[in-house]
Amino acid sequence: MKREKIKEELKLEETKDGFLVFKSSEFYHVMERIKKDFPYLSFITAVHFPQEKAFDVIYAFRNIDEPEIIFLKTKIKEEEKLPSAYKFYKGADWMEREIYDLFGIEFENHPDLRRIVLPEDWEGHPLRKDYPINKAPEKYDYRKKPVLRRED
Amino acid sequence: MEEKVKISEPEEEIILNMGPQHPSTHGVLRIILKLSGEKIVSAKPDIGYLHRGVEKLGETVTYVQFLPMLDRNDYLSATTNELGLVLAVEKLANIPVPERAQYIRVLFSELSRLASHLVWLGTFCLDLGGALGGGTSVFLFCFREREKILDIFEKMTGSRMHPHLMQYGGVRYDVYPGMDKDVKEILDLMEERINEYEEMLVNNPVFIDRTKGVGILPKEVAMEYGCSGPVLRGSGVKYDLRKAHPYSSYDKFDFEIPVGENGDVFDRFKVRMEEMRQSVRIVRQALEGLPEGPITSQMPVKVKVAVRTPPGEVYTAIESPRGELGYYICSDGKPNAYRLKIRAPSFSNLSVLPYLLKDHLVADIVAILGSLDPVFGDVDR
Amino acid sequence: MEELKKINLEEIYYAPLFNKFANYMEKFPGGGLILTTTKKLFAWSRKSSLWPVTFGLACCAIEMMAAYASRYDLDRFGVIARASPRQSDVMIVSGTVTAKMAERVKRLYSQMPNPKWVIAMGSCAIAGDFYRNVYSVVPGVERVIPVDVYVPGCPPTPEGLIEGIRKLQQKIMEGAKK
Amino acid sequence: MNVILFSIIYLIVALTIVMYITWFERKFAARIQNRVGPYYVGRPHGWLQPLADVVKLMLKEDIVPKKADKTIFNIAPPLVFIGALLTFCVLPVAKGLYISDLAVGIIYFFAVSSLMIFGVFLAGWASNSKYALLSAFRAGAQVVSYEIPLILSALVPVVLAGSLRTSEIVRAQDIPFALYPVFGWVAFIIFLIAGLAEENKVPFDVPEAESELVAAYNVEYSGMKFALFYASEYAHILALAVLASILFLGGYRGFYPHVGPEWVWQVIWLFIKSFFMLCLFLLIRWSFVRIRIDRLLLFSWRILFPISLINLFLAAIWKIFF
Repeated sequence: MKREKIKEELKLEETKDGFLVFKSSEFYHVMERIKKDFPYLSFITAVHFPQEKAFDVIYAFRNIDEPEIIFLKTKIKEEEKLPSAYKFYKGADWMEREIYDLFGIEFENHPDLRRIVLPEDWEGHPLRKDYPINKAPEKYDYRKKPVLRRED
Repeated sequence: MEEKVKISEPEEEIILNMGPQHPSTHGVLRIILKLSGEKIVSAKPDIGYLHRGVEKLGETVTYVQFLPMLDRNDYLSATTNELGLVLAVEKLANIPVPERAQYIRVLFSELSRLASHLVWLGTFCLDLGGALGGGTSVFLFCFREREKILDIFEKMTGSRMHPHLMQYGGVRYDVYPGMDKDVKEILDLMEERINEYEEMLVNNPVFIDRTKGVGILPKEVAMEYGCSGPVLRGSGVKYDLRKAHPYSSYDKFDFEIPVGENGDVFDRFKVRMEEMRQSVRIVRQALEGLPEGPITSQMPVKVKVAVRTPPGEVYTAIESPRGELGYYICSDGKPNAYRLKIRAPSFSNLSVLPYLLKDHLVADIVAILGSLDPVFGDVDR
Repeated sequence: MEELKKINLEEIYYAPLFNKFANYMEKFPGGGLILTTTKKLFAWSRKSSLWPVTFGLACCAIEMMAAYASRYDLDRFGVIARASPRQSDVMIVSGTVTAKMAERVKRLYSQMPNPKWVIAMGSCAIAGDFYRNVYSVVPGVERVIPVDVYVPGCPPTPEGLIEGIRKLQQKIMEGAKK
Repeated sequence: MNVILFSIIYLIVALTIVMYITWFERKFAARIQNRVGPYYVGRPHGWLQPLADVVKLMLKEDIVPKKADKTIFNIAPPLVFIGALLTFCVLPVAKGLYISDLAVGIIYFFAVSSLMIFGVFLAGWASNSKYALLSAFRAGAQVVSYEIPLILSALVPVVLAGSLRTSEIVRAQDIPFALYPVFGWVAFIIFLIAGLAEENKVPFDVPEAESELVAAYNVEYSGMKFALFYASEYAHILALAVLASILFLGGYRGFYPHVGPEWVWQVIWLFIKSFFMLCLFLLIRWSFVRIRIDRLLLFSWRILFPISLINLFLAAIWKIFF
């Protein structure tokens, strides 16, 4: 199992659900090692913990030849930045932009870090836990705008 | 006619804004193109015109409430959407699934794969031929067949497109009497028609000319971008989650994974056509081997907090018609997810678009975009 | 926003030359009779060739496409899709309108020449459906552009859309009677 | 006076036919696609459909985009329409029934029908829309490439008949096709292909590619101006169908009993032949996929152009020696 090998080589901890935890300072080192055995980037996502003011960023990679999946996890503070995985996996481009858009995590060395699904002038990051579901900037808040009906 | 045409480079570049309202963007995609004459210098897709905040919604409503909303995500194959979440929650909460339910799930997943690929074939040809052109005919033929599949869905669940068939621990409806006859009729028809369409298109020199050697996606790039499904297989990677990590008793079925060679538009077309044939095969097996027994391990639930998961994290992925559709759930023991991430196949498949479009002609945009088969409910979520 | 509110029936039955002509006609004996028949003819021609702009947003767009396709065949009613908003009469808003899309919908609507109509297809376009509380969704397209006919359903079946188009045709014909 | 009256009748009949070609095409396409086509607007089979479309388009608001070049924007549609209508001048419908029997009839036909592309180009330029501009570029490139094979193939019957007059060409064909050996057949096929391309019809509709360029050069046109573009397109199809039947199928000549006035039979024969040509055009149009622009131009220059040139050359030699 390549996963076990990587776990031992990089001395990563494992959570009870099988996620390998690494420190964000070792990012490049870890990615370089992973790229060798897991060339397929499945997804990147984040989870917000408002009490701890922290994010879990989760990476999932696949090995195609011997079907296997590996999950990596790193914890960062809200104001912290994370290096971009674009250098290793081109697909990280859009995935990181999505996280930047919805969580507000910034990625260093990303080629084009803009909002991806929301308009450029949107305020706030909706998937953060302290963001209410129906909040929108005034310009885009159509709930308060009047209903238009034709006079017949 | 084989060699590439050299078009002399004009000095000025024009910027063309394609979409979001455009007949062939398969929904609401906007592409900002930088053109030099007819050649594309760079392409920047702009997505998010159908961003409905499904992930945020998944955190606020319970699992039971959330399931029907998922139908609207990848709206061409609603059943596979549900299947993904149902499997994830079942894995986290350890809910057993009777074998009959598993077979019904497979049966309807494959039927919706057929329906989805039919829509893809129709719209793909529509793009190649123009809405007033020869492509329209294939488009209408495909929709004619799709109606027949939707009739089964309607008879079974009451809804054509969004059946809400799955439930945690099984399925909500048993097969109705006489369904096997209905389905077999469609399968016989489909086998005939798939061959007919493929012959019609592959023997057309213009079609070959427009698709062969266009939009080549190498294996390594496809993997880096996280492409999955027919796009990955078209590039020659033999990888199918149904075989690699079998779920819902897919390991009991006998089918093959079609693979392409060059990774161009034509290969992706071929792979999808072959996949339709394999789907027909799987549906036949599922009908024949449908075991007796209960269809759900839990009573049909009306209470919205009926399903709870223990705290923990889980990720399951299934092979939807578009590729790897995964659900990552981070739970804190409540009847709703703390964080619900949908790993959308169309999102990753579409992200390869700027790479593919570069140095192609304007006319190739529609062919390449059509071959990726994005669904914007899935891309934007 | 203000401009859109002002729209009334006068503008819907837009025909500047005819309106000028109509003022003179009414003064002649029998002119009124001719006027009503001409009005009817105009309304008939409008209802008989409703050209929607090809504009699909989400799931409902697939059912809209199914309505154009062989089994339901909207062409029977003279409905054919045009790609350019300049040449279309009716906009079928099929799917969820998001905040990012709302401006485009409005712009598209303003690009259509008068007389023009809007059909809101599906629960999302009518009132936002599941998504009405979500940050990025417009709860009903009627907050952006005025709507003539609402077709409920999630998504409405093609038969539902056809019924909506029939209702719009009725509405156009009734407009001619006033 | 007679000529003017005749021209007016001729034009009205031609325009009515053009109107009904749109209806016929919709029905034709519907049959191919397992549909019904227009049905409810005027029973039976939606025969009032084109009328409703025309009246509606006339009543639509006329929009001129703010940044468009207004004069050129307004001139372009009538220019195209007039260009399409003028082509009918040299097309005889029966022996002695024509508006004008020009000595340079064929040349006149192609000269005037090129006016159309001129108008398309102006429309594309004046609309101030990039889609329209791209479409105009494509249309220009395509017409330059396909006009030459079209004219070269039309010259084959001219050479064989020894006249540029359309009536002379008809007279020279005692039995359709028999007049022309292989050259005529080759020329006929090239004429069909190049004619379709000249028409901007599928599979050569690259300037109008709806899935790429939305609605092409008429993307900004609404109401009656759009209707003019639409009508001229179909008028040009009709003109080409009639020309093809005159050049290659023996025009108004045919076998008929000598009962009643002769010209009625001749008109009927021409109608049947043109109708056949029209169906051929429509059949091709509704059963092929669009060709990409670069392949399209290459196809003309590398294949059609040399073949038509050699064909014309051989036809000329044959004419001299036999």
